[in-house]
Amino acid sequence: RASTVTVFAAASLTDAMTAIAQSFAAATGDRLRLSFAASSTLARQIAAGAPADLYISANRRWMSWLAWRTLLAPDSRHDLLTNDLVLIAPLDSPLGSFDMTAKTDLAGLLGDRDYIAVGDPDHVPAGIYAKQALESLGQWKTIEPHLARADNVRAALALVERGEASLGIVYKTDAAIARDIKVLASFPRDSHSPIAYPVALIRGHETPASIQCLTWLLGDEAGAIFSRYGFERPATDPKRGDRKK
Amino acid sequence: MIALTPAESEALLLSLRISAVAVVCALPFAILTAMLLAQTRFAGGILLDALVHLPLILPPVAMGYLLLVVFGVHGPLGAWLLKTLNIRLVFSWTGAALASAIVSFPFQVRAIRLALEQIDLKLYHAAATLGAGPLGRLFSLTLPLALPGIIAGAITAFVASLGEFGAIITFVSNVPGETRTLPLAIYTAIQTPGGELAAARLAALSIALGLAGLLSAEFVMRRIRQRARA
Amino acid sequence: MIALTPAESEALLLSLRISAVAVVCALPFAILTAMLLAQTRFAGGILLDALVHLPLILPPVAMGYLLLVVFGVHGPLGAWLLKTLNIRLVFSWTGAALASAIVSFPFQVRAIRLALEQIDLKLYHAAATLGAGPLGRLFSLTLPLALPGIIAGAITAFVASLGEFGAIITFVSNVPGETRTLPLAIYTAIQTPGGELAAARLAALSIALGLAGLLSAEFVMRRIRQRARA
Amino acid sequence: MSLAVDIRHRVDRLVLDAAFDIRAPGITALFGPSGSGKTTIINAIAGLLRPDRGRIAINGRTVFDRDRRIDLAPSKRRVGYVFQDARLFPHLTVKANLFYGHKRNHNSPLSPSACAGIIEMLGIGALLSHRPNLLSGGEKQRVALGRTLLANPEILLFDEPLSALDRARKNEIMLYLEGLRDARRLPILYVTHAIDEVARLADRMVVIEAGRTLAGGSVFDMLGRTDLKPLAGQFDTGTVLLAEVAGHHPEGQVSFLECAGQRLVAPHLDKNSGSPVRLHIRARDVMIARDTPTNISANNILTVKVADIVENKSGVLDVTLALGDATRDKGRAIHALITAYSATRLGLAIGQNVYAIIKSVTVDGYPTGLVC
Amino acid sequence: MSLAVDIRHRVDRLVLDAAFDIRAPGITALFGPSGSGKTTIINAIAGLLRPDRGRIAINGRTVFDRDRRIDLAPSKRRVGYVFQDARLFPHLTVKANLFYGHKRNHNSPLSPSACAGIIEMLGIGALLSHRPNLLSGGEKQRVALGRTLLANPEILLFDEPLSALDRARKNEIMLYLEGLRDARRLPILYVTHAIDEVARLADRMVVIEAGRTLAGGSVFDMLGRTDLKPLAGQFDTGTVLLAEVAGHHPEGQVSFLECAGQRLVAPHLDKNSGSPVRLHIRARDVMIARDTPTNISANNILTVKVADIVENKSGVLDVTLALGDATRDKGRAIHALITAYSATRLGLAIGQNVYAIIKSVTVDGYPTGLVC
Ligand SMILES: Nc1ncnc2c1ncn2[C@@H]1O[C@H](COP(=O)(O)OP(=O)(O)OP(=O)(O)O)[C@@H](O)[C@H]1O
Ligand SMILES: Nc1ncnc2c1ncn2[C@@H]1O[C@H](COP(=O)(O)OP(=O)(O)OP(=O)(O)O)[C@@H](O)[C@H]1O
Ligand SMILES: [Mg+2]
Ligand SMILES: [Mg+2]
Repeated sequence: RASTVTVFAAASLTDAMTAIAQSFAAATGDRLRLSFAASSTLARQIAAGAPADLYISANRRWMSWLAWRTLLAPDSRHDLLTNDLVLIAPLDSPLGSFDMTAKTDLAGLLGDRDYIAVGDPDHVPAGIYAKQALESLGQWKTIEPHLARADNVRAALALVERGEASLGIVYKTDAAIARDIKVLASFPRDSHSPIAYPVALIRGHETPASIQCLTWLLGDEAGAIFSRYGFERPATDPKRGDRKK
Repeated sequence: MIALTPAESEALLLSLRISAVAVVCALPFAILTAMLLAQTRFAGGILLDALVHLPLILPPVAMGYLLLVVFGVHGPLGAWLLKTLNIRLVFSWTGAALASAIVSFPFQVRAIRLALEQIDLKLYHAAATLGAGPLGRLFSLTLPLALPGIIAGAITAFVASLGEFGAIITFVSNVPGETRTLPLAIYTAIQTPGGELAAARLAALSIALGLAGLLSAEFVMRRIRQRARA
Repeated sequence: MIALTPAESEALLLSLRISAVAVVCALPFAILTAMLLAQTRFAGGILLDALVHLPLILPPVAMGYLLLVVFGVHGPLGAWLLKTLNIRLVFSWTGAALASAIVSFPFQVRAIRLALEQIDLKLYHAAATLGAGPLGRLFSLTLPLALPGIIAGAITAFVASLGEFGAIITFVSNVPGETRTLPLAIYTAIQTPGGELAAARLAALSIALGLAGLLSAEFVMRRIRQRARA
Repeated sequence: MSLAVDIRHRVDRLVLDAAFDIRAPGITALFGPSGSGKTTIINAIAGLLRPDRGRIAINGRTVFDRDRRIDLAPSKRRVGYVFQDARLFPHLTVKANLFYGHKRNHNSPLSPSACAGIIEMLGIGALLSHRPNLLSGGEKQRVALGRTLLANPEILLFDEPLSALDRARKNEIMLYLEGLRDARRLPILYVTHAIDEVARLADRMVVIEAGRTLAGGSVFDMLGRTDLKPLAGQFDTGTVLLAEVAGHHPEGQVSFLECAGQRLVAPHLDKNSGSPVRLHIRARDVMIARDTPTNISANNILTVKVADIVENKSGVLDVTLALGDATRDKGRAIHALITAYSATRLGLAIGQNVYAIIKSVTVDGYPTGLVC
Repeated sequence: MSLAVDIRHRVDRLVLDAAFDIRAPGITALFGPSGSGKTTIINAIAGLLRPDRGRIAINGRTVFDRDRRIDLAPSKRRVGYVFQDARLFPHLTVKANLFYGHKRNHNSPLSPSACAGIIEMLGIGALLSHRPNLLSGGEKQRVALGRTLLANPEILLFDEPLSALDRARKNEIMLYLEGLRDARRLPILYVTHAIDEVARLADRMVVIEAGRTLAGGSVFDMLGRTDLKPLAGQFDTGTVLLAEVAGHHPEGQVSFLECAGQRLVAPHLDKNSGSPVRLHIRARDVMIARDTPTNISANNILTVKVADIVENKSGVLDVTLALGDATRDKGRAIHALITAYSATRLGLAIGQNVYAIIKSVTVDGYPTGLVC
């Protein structure tokens, strides 16, 4: 008898998870019920008793926030995916691609009245990573006044697509599919803490179906779908315990 | 237009249901509140007024969060509802309707109050001497005379419900078939790279639904006005 | 209450400025639109009505995106504004005011229209025989008699502007000191783990501002009504 | 069958201090200049205004008593109020307006035929499906009147109910009100500026000036009083007399009446012999002769005695003419308004026995009221 | 100085077909039962209603002509309209209401002293700072009247402007309107149900019945016509005569008038010898004698000839009495209303020479109007 597993997933996973749900249903006969919203929103809903079985966050903060409230099933938390941060510009930008180092004068690439679109560094995961990267590259102080803080990565991307912002910092996955933009440079992986999409079972929801779903998500079949959308698995083998956090 | 996808028609019907239920259920309360507010003598008036407008003053996300805190299964009202009536609002379309109702409540109250305040008190005097008590006056004068305001309020609330996003997604999340209304579907589509076309289709659906609501309200209003002039 | 942090007072003043400018600038257009709509003869009425309500029907995010497309530097209107007047709306508080004005426009129009439709046409007849032309009647009758509706509409719009989030953040993004209004600040706080207290403080500020608006509107309304009864 | 009012109220410039007590059924005219407080008094009786002090009792029921904290809701007072403005319900048809009170009267609803009669009398049968706001001024007033009459109240308060009506319609409605007064024995309070209506309909009269009840009493007395100076010019001085039908002309042309031992001829009255009627004789219509006039069209030649001569206004005298024996028929007098010029010419003096000449067509015999 | 109306209009039950042409200044009474279309006609003249067909010209200016597609805006027609309902602006003070039109009249604004005079005449000086909705019915009507008069229009349209006023105030206002008629030479269209007002004020009269102009002409003729059957009961039959002041009593008690070769005595008129006055003599006030009466208070004993006898209503006859020579004074006749009973008693017949006896106090001499 088919069962339904409810997955709360960060909004940036919308297309990937929708594809995953189809394959999962085909493979197991079970259905995935998906809810996409900001990671923070989902976390708060879970804390308020929303009946989610699995939670996939776009960053570690909100996963940890739930963990501290002992709302996660013990030992069920894994880093599911990773991503990269890239610098983008509108297609008609005069800038060409380059290598990002500590010497790059990002502010110099911007005009006086120009903006660089990012997720809000106060709460949007991509923005938080961007801030770390800019800090470690020593650019934060000069760039900060030029930040256009969007409330999610897609909104930041839209600002660049529309030519409002002459630069933008987004995930590689978003940049890969977007039109009207070009990737100027990737941020060095060590310029920010590793980008991770952690997944976990919600405490009290450790049903066979949801455990099966978690396992499936960590498996190769799912990995192939994720990579189709530009996501990568974290560096270490998911089968080994050290991806556990 | 190309036929609707199942997801689209699901979102459309859900939006319609949630908005309609929200408006209809809130209406009696809106009328009551407007009547209380229209009586200037009522001392707590300004507090009630502020309470009614709260969903407008606060950003929808904050409103949704507040609802989550109050009506979540661990919240004071939510726990009580779950225990005594076994009603769980979070994550269900009824919760979305509640959020819509609360967020669009001020529109209803404002319009009805405005209409109530325009009613000539002398008509009440005439009705009273003809033997109509407070309840009789309510049904024979107040409600029919405030009807344009009631309709205007209801339609604004309906239309606003159709567009309500922040409070719903924060309160009841974004579950297809249960709480994914048109605006949430639009949001979801926008989150998908290349989802602009899907979003535009959904927006067109929204507009069509809103237009249908506006049109029917206009139609009813014209009939009322014509009748009053005949 | 503990003193406001600089960021808080910045957001507060910005919200106040944006909402006030949005309401005041939109008011003449709202009155004009309401007058057009109140004349049932006007054929394109229903289309204009739909257009006015669009910001309510569409989710704010979609509205913000639409604004971006139209008023962005590559948008038809945005390009023109930039070229001829050197005005750039995106990322500036004027853009936020525009978004607020458009999103709260339907509230103003609805209320004013309702008030206009309640005015007794016979008074216009009296005014006309006393030599008042269309413009004279507008200023001596229409506007003063619709004043309760105008105030009600303006205050609803003001309060709604205070809470406007989705369209602003999408259109002009969240730039501290320029476009980070109270709702955006609240949103940021809520999205931050442990930001509840900061969010609550900001929400209290919002509510205080909204309450001040409601109170002053109530005060003006009572004076009008008293005068009319004296 | 009674209405007792004793109220004090202050609002803005108006200081109301009104007291009157009506102990019999019938019509009481409330008379006074514009702005004197008539509507305010009626509002207090209906319960639409709470007076600062005093009490009001309708048919023995105390509906308001400040000291005993009684203040019955207007809807419970069972008053019928025809407002000075028609005050129709704009959203209801004429028919729904008319039956608004009728439908809410569960104690003593009028019969359908009585309702139909009222609607026919008011000539508004063709308007039933219309909305009020396009009606003509007189049509509105008639619908308002009908709405109140159909509710079949226990007391009627009329604030200038006939001001917008033409005389033919007015006559018809007054006939109906007379019937109501006689048949239903309702107390009726009636505000009007038309002395015709007062003289014809009213049994009693209360005169208001600047918020105060200046005088009150039977119309028979009040219309003859010349001391009500503030009312000068307000109404025709005249007399209302009680008479009895003595017989009719065989061809029905005129009726013969008996009053204070004198025979009077009036236009035909549709009343049996022996019925009481009231006669309104205006002072302006009474001629005085010292010789018996002969071959004159006037049918009424009364032998009277000059009881008093008062200057009414410059050049015009008000002559009081006693009918019959001054002791037996105390107060039975008529008034004549003549110029000082003719009084001098006639050598008129108090105590003289003279003839009062009155044309039949100027004698208004009510309630049948032919010429008015 | 003129008003030409010729319009056809159909709305609901009302089929309007009105035509009249007033070529001289003065007051024209619009007379007709409730619902006959009086207000509708006035609305058309003011431009508040667009007739289906026809034309309207005010003082020679064509303000409406369907065929020539002329339709002047109401605000440009310079009409002064006193509405049947007061229609005051609720948000303005009485003062602002009063000066609403005055302030907008840039061509010929009234002088401040004239404005003050009107306000004093209307007795509304104490109300200036008030808002309209608490005014009494009569106060509202006076403010509405003042508002129109202060605007100093070129034509006045009055829709029952005095219906809610007491007689003293009415007299005062009518005096003012008479002055206006004589001094300003305005055309005035005046709707009323009160025949007193018509007889006193109007020069011409237009009778409307069910939307059609039934008759129109000088008041002198119209008030004497007995053929206007639909108006039976609408107004007192009577006569308005043009007379001339011949002299005054030395003590000022009465005035002597000359009319059709006969001498008349009327209450004192404040007019120089030789001035024309109009006399309203009601048929009900005229007595007929076959012998010369002696020693009678009535001052007017006219020698007349019975020209016609018509049954007015059951038992009452309308007797036409020709004054003077029938050929020279064509149409100079008065009417007497007497009972058939007395006609029989007197043996009255057409062609007889008889005496018409009229009390001075019943002769209303206008425009000074003492007794009315
Ligand atoms: N609520 C009020 N506040 C202030 N003044 C009032 C109020 N009600 C009545 N008045 C004033 O009191 C006076 C009496 O008013 P009321 O309506 O009783 O007069 P009325 O005798 O009915 O006059 P009319 O014959 O003109 O209708 C008026 O001058 C009116 O302006
Ligand atoms: N716009 C309209 N639609 C329908 N019927 C109308 C309209 N205007 C007037 N009538 C009707 O036409 C008739 C004449 O109306 P009008 O107001 O001219 O009468 P009136 O002579 O002024 O009567 P009153 O003396 O009662 O004021 C009435 O029966 C009225 O109901
Ligand atoms: Mg009154
Ligand atoms: Mg009329």
